[in-house]
Amino acid sequence: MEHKIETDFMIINMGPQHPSTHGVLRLELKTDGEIVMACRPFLGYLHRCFEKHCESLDYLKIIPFTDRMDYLASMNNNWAFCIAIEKLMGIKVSEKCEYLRVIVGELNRIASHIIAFGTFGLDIGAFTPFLLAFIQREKIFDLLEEASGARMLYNYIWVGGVARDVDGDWLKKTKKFCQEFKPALDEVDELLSLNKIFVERTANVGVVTKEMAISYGFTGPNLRGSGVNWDLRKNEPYSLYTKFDFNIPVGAGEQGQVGDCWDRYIIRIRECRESIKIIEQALEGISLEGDIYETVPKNFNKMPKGEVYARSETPRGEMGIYVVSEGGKAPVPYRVKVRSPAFCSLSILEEICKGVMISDVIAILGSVDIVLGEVDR
Amino acid sequence: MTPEEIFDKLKEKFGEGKILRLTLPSQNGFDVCDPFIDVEPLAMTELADFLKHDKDLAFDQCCCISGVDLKDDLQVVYHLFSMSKLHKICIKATAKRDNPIVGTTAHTWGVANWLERETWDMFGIKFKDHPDHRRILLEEDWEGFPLRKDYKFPRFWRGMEVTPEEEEGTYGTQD
Amino acid sequence: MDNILVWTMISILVMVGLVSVVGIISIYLERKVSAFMQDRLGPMEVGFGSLANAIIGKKTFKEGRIGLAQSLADGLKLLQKEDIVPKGADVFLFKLAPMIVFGGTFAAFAALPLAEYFVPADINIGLFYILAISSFGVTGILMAGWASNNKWGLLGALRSTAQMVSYEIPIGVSLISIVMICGTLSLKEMVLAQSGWFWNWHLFGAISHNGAIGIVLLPVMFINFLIYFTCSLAETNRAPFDIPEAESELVAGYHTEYTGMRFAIFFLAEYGAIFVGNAIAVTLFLGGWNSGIPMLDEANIPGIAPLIFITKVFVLIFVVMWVRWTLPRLRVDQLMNLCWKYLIPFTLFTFFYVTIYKVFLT
Amino acid sequence: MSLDGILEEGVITTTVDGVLNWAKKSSIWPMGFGLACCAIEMMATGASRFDMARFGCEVFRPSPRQCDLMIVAGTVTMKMAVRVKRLYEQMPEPKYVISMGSCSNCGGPYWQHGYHVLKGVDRIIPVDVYVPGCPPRPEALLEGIFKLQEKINQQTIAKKLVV
Repeated sequence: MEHKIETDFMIINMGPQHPSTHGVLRLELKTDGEIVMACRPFLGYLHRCFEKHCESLDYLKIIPFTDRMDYLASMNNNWAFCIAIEKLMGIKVSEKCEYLRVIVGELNRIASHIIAFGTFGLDIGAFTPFLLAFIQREKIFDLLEEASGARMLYNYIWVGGVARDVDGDWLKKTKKFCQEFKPALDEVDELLSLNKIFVERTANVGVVTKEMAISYGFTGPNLRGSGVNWDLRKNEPYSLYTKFDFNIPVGAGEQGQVGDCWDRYIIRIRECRESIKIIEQALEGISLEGDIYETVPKNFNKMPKGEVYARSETPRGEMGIYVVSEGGKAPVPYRVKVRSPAFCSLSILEEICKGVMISDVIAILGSVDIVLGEVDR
Repeated sequence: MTPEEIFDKLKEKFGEGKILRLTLPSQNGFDVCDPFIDVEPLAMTELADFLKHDKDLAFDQCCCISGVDLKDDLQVVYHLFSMSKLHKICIKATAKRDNPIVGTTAHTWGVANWLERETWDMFGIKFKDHPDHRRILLEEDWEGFPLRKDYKFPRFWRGMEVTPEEEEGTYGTQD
Repeated sequence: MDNILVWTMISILVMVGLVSVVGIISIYLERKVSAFMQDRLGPMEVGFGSLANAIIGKKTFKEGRIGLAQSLADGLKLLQKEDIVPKGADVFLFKLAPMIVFGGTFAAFAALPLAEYFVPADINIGLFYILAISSFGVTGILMAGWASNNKWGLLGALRSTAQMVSYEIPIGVSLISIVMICGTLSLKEMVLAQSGWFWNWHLFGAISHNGAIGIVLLPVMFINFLIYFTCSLAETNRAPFDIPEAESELVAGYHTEYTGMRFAIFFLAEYGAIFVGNAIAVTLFLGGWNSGIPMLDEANIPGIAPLIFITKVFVLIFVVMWVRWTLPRLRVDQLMNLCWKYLIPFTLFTFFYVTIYKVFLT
Repeated sequence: MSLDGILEEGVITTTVDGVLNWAKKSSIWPMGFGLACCAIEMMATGASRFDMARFGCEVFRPSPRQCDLMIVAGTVTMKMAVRVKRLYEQMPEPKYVISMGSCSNCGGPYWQHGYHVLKGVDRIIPVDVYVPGCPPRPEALLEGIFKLQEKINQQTIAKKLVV
């Protein structure tokens, strides 16, 4: 006699309230026991209509809304938007402003990466690195608060300049922070990176090959984790990035295959070190002379008609801003489209979460480092 | 390759019926713009395939797909970049407003899948042969396409007030 | 005869007290230890001062400095919470599950030898009893996961069952080595065999049984102890083996749907299980109530033996917490691999080593 | 002699109230539930520098069944509002809600053109304490929790019995 045991797939709903979906993402997992057969992401739980707002507000008023898009890296978002508008209006920003932008941008990149690898550790189950890293993040917040007046959403980088000037004291504090940060980062690095369990959990998990990464629009640390040496700061330099000497860490599959979760994680740790290098060089190059409001346009009444696609490197990758301007006296953009790096990176989830275990889905999600504010906009 | 060369190559392959025209900066009434090529919307699928797999073009990266409401027409804008050849181009496919259909590129670039879904969600532009043609950001029962210029905010959605009573009709449309 | 009866009564009472206090102390310790590891302060403002203020209704005392009353407040609050039984749950099993988990854990307390005169139930198969009764809890966990009609709960319960059933094996085998050396299952006699200097502890071999030649067991016993400790982490669902209730994966695992006091009971049972697990480690490997220095034991200071025992257990519990706040979590298949591919072969090896020793060297 | 007179003035009830309220207010477990930008500040409040654990609000439970406090941290969109309501309903009594940040207070910057943003979380669930700011600083959230503690301290079992 033949016995047949029929098993059924289980549909598990992960999110929108779940500790490790990094906000309000919902994943519908079809599982066979612990093994995920299919994963369907559902977005839009934080869709805040950024693009609609852009069509109703004038150029300067949009900047605070870009803050709230990727709220972990507000400075870089401000910057990305300003680059697009400056390109549209043909504004060349003074060198002092550019230096300031580089410094705050890189500081914010570090703060963002801290959250990225901190929460990644949290997803894997290591609590302590997250909290240790948070202490450093608070120090960055102190610096940025002193420069801009706000703790998290800065509205600091304006079209044609920056909002507030800094003094020599601030530069000194920043320098001090750079020196203090290196040992602190090493501490987290030692605690987590080569931990046997951590490596077991992340190496060879969620492997994204070069071709897949490019096809699915991976950018930034995720793309570099897949072994592609590509960084807009080096390959399409904007601002002053040609002046600085820094390396681009690329994933090499040290613990497993190229493009696994561990690679994506270690890239972020290494990028923090490179960012510190850039800040230190910028602190030496900056001079406090000069007016920061020199090139800030008085009004937006004479916009050229046209369109611009400008991209820059935020901590999550290439942020592209596509602006269409009607020209003439309209001070509001006709259309703004944001190509958000996290949105594009997330689209791979459906593809690589087949046949992995539930715990791996968490690891993959953590390693891709999404910010839902930016995914849903 | 320069935009002109790309344009010529495409024209040679697909003919004038599908590849309409090339616009360079400060042409056709634009003060500032990236060079772009207007194409026939339904030709997008085969065009994308050619753009990616041709050895000289090799547009492996699809940076961005955006919808634009041109009032009379709806437009889909593709920003493409080639990481191996280091050149870029912008492709525009303009579709009629009453029945906007554009050929999908989701089979060519993985990322296009979601970007096109977003364009459908926001503009109501249909993508022919798209593998997963659903809304992405809004719920399925949401009415209208928010980023169209003539979109009127709903008063209620599932019993929740979307537009407060005192402000009904004042916002949501651009005049 | 009367004397023994009195002592048994007292020890039973003390054990009941211990049962209720262990959980509360462990939770408080956990919070403070985690805070210490993470550069925080932990509970501060909720001290007994604030409780006193609440009772008299005036702000007379200082609110608190190190938050000693924190766990008490948690418990009292959980008592006040609404008791929800989810729709579609199997009500009987849902309500029974916490009791089984709790009962299984705390029945094990009965056989713990706190001191020579302090064994509530001195049964001659003590070790066997504890192992049997403490693995009873897994039934409750499976019940909880199944009955709450929640997929996360069910997954957590299944993981937990697989984990506990597998880890029973290395635990059992590693403890059999000790049983072979001692020739008894009575916990009290095992501890008595380890009295005297600390090198008599089983952690350092079988010196107390066979004199200097027992030293050849030292490496094996060390391995045995490590394996037992690791497995007891897994048995009690602690990090890095806390996959049944992995917060970042399974929301809260098998107790996802439990509210208020029922949830608190799970929590208390978890800490109780940690206590029992480490208490066995102390009893079998670390000399139980013996201080390791004969003079101190012979001084007969009243009450010092249980104190030594509990201190040793809490030192081990500290290590458990230390591990939790340092290490990431394993994946479920890696956990099984660890058990079946490494721990069980190792324990079997030590088992044979001890057998050979027992046959040829004694 | 009415019943509520005894219950409200009695020494025993005030003491019992005091102790029960002390327990409730000293151990507020928030739900680990973040929506947007404010959630990051909520994390910062729980992390090393501000350390909410000092006041007993340490345990961020992932399951709504074990929480006392729901911190609505961030923009509540239409799509999410349904879920927020359900999460609130899943929490056991006594439960409290802190609305953190302008977005959940009233829609914040998304009031005017945000077709997908709920104009204030109090339209779907009752809110105990509003914390203004965009996003509020961690100190502000702590202050919000203190205000909630004051509110809890005024609760009494007597009223419940009478009503």
